[in-house]
Amino acid sequence: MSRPVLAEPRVTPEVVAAHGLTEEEYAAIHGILARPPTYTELGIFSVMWSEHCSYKSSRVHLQTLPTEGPRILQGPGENAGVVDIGHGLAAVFKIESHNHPSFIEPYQGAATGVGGIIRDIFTMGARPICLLDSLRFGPLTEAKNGYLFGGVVAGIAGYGNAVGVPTVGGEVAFAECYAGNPLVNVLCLGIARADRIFTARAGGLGNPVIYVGAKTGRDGIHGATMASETFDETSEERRPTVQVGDPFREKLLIEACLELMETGEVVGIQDMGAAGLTCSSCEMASRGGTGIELDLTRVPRREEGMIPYEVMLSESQERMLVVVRRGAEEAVRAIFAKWDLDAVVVGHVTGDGMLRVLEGEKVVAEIPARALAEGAPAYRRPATRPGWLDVLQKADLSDLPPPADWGAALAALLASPTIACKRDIWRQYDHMLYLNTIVLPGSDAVVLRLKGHPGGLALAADGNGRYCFLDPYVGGMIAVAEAARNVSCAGAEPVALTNCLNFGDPTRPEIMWQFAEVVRGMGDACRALGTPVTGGNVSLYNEMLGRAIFPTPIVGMLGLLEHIRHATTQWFKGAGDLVYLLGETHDELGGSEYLKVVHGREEGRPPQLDLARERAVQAACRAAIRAGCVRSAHDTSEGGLAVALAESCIPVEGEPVGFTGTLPGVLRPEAAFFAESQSRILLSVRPEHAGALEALARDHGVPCTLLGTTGGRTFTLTAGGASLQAEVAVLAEAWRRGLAAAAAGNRDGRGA
Amino acid sequence: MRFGILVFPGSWSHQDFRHALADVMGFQAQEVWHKETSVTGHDCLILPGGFAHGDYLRAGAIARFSPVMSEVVRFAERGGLVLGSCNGFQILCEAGLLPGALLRNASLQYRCQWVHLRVESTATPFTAALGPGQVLRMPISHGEGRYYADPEALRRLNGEGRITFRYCAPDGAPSAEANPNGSSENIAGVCNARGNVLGLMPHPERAAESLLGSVDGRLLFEGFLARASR
Amino acid sequence: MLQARVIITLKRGILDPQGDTVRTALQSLGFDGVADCRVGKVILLRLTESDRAKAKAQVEQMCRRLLANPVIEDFRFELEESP
Amino acid sequence: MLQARVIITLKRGILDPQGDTVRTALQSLGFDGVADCRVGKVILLRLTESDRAKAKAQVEQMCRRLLANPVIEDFRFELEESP
Ligand SMILES: Nc1ncnc2c1ncn2[C@@H]1O[C@H](COP(=O)(O)OP(=O)(O)O)[C@@H](O)[C@H]1O
Ligand SMILES: [Mg+2]
Repeated sequence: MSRPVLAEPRVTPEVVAAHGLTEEEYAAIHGILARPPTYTELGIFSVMWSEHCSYKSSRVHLQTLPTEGPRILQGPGENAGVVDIGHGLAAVFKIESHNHPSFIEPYQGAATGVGGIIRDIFTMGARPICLLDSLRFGPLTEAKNGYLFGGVVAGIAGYGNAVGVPTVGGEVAFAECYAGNPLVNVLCLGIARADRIFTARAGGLGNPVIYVGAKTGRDGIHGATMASETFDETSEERRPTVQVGDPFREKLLIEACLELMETGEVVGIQDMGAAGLTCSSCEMASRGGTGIELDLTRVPRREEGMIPYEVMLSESQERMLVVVRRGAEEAVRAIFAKWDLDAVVVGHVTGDGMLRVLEGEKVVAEIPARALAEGAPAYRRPATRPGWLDVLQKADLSDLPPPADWGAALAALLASPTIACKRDIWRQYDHMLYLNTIVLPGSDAVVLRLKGHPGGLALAADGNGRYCFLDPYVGGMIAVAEAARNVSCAGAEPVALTNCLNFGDPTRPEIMWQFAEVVRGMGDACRALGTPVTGGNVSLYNEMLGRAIFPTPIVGMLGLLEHIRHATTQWFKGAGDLVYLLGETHDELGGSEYLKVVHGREEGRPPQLDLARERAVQAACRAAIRAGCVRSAHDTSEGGLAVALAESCIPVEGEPVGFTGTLPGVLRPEAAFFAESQSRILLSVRPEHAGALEALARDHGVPCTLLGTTGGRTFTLTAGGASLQAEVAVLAEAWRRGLAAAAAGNRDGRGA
Repeated sequence: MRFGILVFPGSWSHQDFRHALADVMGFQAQEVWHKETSVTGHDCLILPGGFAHGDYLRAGAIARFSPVMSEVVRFAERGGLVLGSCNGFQILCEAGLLPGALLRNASLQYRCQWVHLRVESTATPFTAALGPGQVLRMPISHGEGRYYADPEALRRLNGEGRITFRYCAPDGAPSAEANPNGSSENIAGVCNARGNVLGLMPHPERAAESLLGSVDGRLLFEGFLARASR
Repeated sequence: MLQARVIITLKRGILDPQGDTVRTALQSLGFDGVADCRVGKVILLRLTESDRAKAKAQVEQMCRRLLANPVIEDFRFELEESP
Repeated sequence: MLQARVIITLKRGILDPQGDTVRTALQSLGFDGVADCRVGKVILLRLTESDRAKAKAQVEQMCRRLLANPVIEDFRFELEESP
């Protein structure tokens, strides 16, 4: 059944505009080619020079982040970062967003997000061993948000479980600004041999370029680029479509690719993610300093009548492009046949630096690969501090009406969906596969042991959008510091991070200012804490009807444990232990969860952060853990000291442990209980280790305050002349059922 | 004792079984690709967890036609030991080696969590060394684990002592709250009439090291092996 | 071309939580006229066989061997001219 | 009593991995006369409404609001006398 070949539309100024290219960008393209681009070439440029692929608005800022360190084997620039974790092993990890697709179709959007980030990891030669998800939604009281939340979690579960990569942790928060634009960021980590990392480079003249995996359909071709008037009677069929994930095929692809890598025949390999065949081919050529010639008639297709433009721009899932040594074609085919997958030679490596695309005999595109991959313009967009920030920051928080019952206020905080137990989420995820998870989700960081390594890894994802909204520089620092602190509480040394920067429209100066400030804050924190950035992802245009989300950087922190016996959890281990606070509490209620949940206000200045203090507190915590005197370690974050203490009392399952204590000092009670001052960690120790802990803290120059004792059935914290009291069982109930209670009555439909 | 661990496209617990059986317990364990047509050289076959063929259509429905499966049936008929966990249990039911079927969890959600199991019957070599009523702790991880058999079949299974495990509370009571997926009569595992084929939804391989929270999974293997080697 | 439309449903008497959930959800949207709801699978097969009787026999076989599990499911199917 | 039989399938052009896998499985069982296979959902609704026109309007609404996801799915339905 052959269709008449469709004439390609003419490239008019309207068509250029519909591709999201400015006049200057079009002129630059014209200059590069020394002629006007064809329609296919225009499409190729438009995706490669899109914000998503080129980082044109963010690049100048990202370049300021520290990316080097003794453990870094691969920083930003490849599909994922690589960190030397000793004993011949490397950790390969990266985080990526799938926000917009998840809003359109939550299940498939989230599922394909998982599939995409997993490919980035095994592309590097690593076996993916875990996932973490960072999610943001509007309040669960709205049916639509409940629908998105349920669909996204089910989609992550549906894909991750089936593909066989356990989802071992993550985080989720709820706020109004995410109602029209939820965030779905997924981190994947894999383990590779440190001496056998693969890169996405095309080398060796004449080497075959092989397409492996699923067939190509019209999935995900960018809507804006499909101006309808240029199409004929088949345009309904050409509509951009939602991508559907196939975790089964991805599982086969993982196994087949890892098996292929064992043969020593692979020269370069890259997944087909955003911009599919276009991006993978020109990036491999550009990085390898070579060219690639493709014949599109050989590309396996799922749909009829696809034009070159569509084949090049399709974002069909579960596909890879591999360059192997000449002569290895049969070996490749045999391995993929074993896994029931197609492997087709679609082109070869050339020496002329061009991405040349043929449809049979006809050349449909011919572009210098480097111009596509690295030649996109970089913008230093105007950035202005918004005037409204002063009003927010200067909010008077000195005279808050105290709640009738401090214990009830604590219960309300524990039940608020952002703080409540997330078991309802993670029990939908296989989080134990591969027998590595020795600290299950629920504690500050997940801990994985590694077979063939005496130690292990700790991982945590963090990012407080409200802090960044109220002070992006401080918020950026805190995102890094808190992620590192979580990892330190688990007994691991933070060594490197990946990040996903979720922001609004970068052409608005206030958004660009938020972006620049957050990145500046992150960079300062990274340098202070010795945790370089190994890569990440930027997601811009997160807005609904001109209203941007909170600036939301998500930091995925990797920590290294020398020995797994150091793995530590946040829960009190029984009665009679002493509870200490490392660090200090200040009157900092701005941007706090208390202010939001109890007073319905989101304003003030977020807590300040002293990086030297942060570093010392974390070092002291790790030293105490290594010295063997720590029974539990938990950082204080959203909800402050009272929430952190209560969280330590309440295990995910089983009997809670009570606590009685006092925070000495002169703070007013709300600040003592709920201020979110940074650089604080709660440690519980046996009484006989109290002296050792106090000495250690002194050595590190860190304030160390005895708060109280574990045990009993009640939770009592006194401070500032007030007493906060509650039954631990009541607090446990509030915390454990919070999420379900908020989501109840909310399962009706799509809420549309 | 030599274990053969079947690998279907989409299996994912085979590595874990190999680790538990070989690295932790010290047995011989070898993977068997689903396209193989012989299973000789193995004393016990393991059908591991995962999503064979994506679990598309029904869990286990396509895998049961894999070339190796006719050999598994013959092996079982000759009295060879076969254990299916999770997806492996689903495949054994689809293949007719075990009665009943596994339906979507009553919650309609996937469940990965620790559960308690009460040993109901010691009529299979896998539980022969355990005491009836003994409570084990192991993880589950599945979306389709709701055991169903028609009333007549259930009567027979009960009568013949072929219900091997029931989900229970830590004290051994098979309560509704302890049933993670809505299985009939809290059934977590059943065996065939001869007792040499066992299927269970929980993952014994995930409970083989104290570092991971339980070593109860080892009891299924170490018990009968101790006897066999005597 | 012939198309078979195979409909597979859980046997009567087997709990169908999905059906119940859909019914509850419809209810909470204000659709209270649903007395019962069952959710099943539909499988659309485009067949190269053009002889109806032969096609029917084939599909019957496919259902028995693979598509439906007789322990839990009933099936029925119709043949129609494929669109 | 009226029963609505709602059939929900993935839109044309959208990948149906389940359908593809079932087709391959049928093929390897020797059923090579299947040119295409798509897997969808069927929802059987027993309605208290006895007026056909009203029932039809109701079911149409249910499909649009809840049962089908218009971004990726098509639906159609038939009304029949309930068995
Ligand atoms: N979406 C999620 N998926 C999986 N695990 C989650 C998710 N959200 C939270 N968790 C787990 O819940 C625990 C608490 O998370 P969080 O409240 O973000 O901790 P913290 O405040 O210490 O950063 C962590 O162990 C985390 O891994
Ligand atoms: Mg924490």
